[in-house]
Amino acid sequence: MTYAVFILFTLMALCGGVLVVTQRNLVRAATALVLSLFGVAGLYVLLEAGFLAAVQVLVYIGAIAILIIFAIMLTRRMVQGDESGLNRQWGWALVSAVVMFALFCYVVVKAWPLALGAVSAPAVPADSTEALGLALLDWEQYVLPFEIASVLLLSAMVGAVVIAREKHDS
Amino acid sequence: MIPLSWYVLVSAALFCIGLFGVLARRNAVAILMAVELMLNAVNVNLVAFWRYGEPQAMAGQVFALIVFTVAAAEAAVGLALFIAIYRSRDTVAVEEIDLMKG
Amino acid sequence: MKDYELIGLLFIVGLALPVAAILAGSILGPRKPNRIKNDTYECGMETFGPTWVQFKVQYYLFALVFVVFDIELVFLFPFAAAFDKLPLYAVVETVVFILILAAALVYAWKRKALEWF
Amino acid sequence: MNGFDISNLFLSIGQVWTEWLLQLGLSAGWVSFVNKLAGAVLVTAFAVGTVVFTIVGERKLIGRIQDRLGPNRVGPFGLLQTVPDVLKLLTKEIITPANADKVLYSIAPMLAVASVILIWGVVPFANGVMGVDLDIGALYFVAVSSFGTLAILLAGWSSNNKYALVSAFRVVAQLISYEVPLVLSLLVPVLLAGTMSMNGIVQAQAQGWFVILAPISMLIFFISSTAEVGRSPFDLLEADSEIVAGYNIEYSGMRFAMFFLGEWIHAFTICGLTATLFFGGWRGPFVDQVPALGVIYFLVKMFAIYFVHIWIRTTMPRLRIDHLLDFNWKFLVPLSLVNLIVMSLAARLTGMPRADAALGELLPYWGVLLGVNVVLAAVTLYVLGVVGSRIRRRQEAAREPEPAVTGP
Repeated sequence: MTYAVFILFTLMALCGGVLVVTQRNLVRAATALVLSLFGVAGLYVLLEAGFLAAVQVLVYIGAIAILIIFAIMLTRRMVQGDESGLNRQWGWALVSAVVMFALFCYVVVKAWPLALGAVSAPAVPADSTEALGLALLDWEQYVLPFEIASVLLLSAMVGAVVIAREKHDS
Repeated sequence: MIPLSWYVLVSAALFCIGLFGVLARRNAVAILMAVELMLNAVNVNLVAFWRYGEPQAMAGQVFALIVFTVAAAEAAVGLALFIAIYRSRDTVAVEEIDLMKG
Repeated sequence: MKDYELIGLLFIVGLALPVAAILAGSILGPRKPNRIKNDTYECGMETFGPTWVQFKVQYYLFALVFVVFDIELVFLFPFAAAFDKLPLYAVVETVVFILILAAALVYAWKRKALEWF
Repeated sequence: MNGFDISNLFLSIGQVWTEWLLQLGLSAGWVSFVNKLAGAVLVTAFAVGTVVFTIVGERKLIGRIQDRLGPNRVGPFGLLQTVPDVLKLLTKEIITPANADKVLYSIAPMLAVASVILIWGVVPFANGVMGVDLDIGALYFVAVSSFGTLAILLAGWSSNNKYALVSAFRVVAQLISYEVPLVLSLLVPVLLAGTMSMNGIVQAQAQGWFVILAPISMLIFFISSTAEVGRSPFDLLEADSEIVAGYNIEYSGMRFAMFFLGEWIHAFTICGLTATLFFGGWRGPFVDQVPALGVIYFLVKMFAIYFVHIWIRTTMPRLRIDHLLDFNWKFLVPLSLVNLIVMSLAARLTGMPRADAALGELLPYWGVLLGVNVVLAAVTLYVLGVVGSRIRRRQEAAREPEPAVTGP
């Protein structure tokens, strides 16, 4: 049962991903991205990281996907037209991606057994969101990344507003 | 439970799809979407290793959260750049915005 | 993980309901398409030009500010869930976090990114 | 088989049902699956069934408020009005515009319904009577809602209609804007309860509802959730008295009905959430002895809040989109940020007694939180007054005619 669900979410993530990189119509590609991200959220649930699954849906599907669709609408002209969405070097890109995947497979299979069954992992904390909150705000753990995240967001917003704002003559 | 290696393989496949997209797409926004795929592959890895490594320490989840933050910041600034480029050059095809090539 | 089984089933049922309703509607309803009926509905005017027109950058700016705050909320949820076990200094850290993002809001406000022209 | 114990009705029914399934010869795994499927179907049926009543109820009520009768032809007092309405929608032709993006066009209405039904998975009807008590319940609600936004954007884009697209963009701008104060005010009950689980939040309100401890958060949540549903005075997307329709202009028949259904479910769903988060959910007298009473208390609270919703809907004029966004970003968001900071500091400094502490221990805590809220409200009103009068003075100065220039 778990395997079936795993395969379902994997297929969603990978098929969505393939559609993202091959669809010519960009809004459709963005929808495929949503599908793929939803599959990844499902994988998080299987990994017992429910918090991250919800965050994935909230941030990626609720915010970033919408931002991307808005940006597609703002840069319209490329989307129509007969030309393919891929550039001239797509053959080489395919080769390098496949080679890369083969390398990954080699390394992974070397390092960890693919065999099913008898897999065990330590238990997750009973309330992992609370544990996450404690770890994030603990003086000796991740409080610096936590604060830097807000500075990063501030600078991203300042930068993006400066870049995207239209210059008003007058 | 599903072995760790399966998750790592899924993540590798997702990463390579994203890599292909980054190398092969013409549209800058599409390239950004492919980058998001790659970031997601990284996140799957982080969470999988958190789960099978040391779930009591929340390092994997904290890292994943930071990756989310970076992804959002990158999308916001990147898309703003594309919009600005589109406004002045009227295109977001990456071959046509290589001004720096001299 | 067990908890989410019901959520998955609910999603399936929640999708099955509209699918069933739309199927029933398409069986019970008439099906006589013609060119005028399938045309874009603009109160009788003929459409001209491409539909997928270009939009104002203002929409993007709102989405941008929203994305920044969305991420902030993501960080605040673990804080709120762990609140009853946090010491005072942790709360102060979060206040600093919120204030930095409030500065982002103030900046967007001053640069008129929040105006609807 | 155990005796049918009335004090915990739902547990008993569940036991009898499970034992019956086991006697049929199903294995334990299948029984759990069937139970969960039954739970999902029940939750969906509740959500859809309630719509049938709220549509008639709301139409009658709006009629009364506007000094007319409302539906009164079908059935006694027009109570069966929804039946012919549904039949009419069922027998309408489902039109797919020739230029539409067919796939996305047909997915969008389904997503719109599924996203609101999913919310009901975590709403507690009574102690333990809920779809599933997720430990991230509150965040789950926020995450699932974002599907609805996506559905609207897809509907507007795939229709291939300029007006649908413009409307979708405006609606999405409104929805994502109001999501920020919504979630910021939602965080206050979460941090007062110290948990994101919906049932945990209700249990933390054993001694006092959070509306007493955090009235400002309740108000912000109420206002922004009204905007999330897109009801008057925030119904720019519909504006049925002004424009043809919104993002769903190209939809017809059952597909259109699905958007409609999703919107109606959403309307009382957020009332249920307000009841759960701020008004003690299923809490009420004797609920610890007879948990079944919780359902009644919950429904009564939910419909009471729904009544206020309808009341506002019928009495408030519609906002303009720039006012709407200004109100959100320049008033609600700063206020909810300040509110969150103040509430978390106040709750931490007063020491947060456990929910089951004695009343004498709780009273100072409540007093401090309520006092903080009152002070914050007073300061907000004062600042609003100062800013408002300054703006008014500036406008009046701008309107003053130039002194006439008299030539020599």
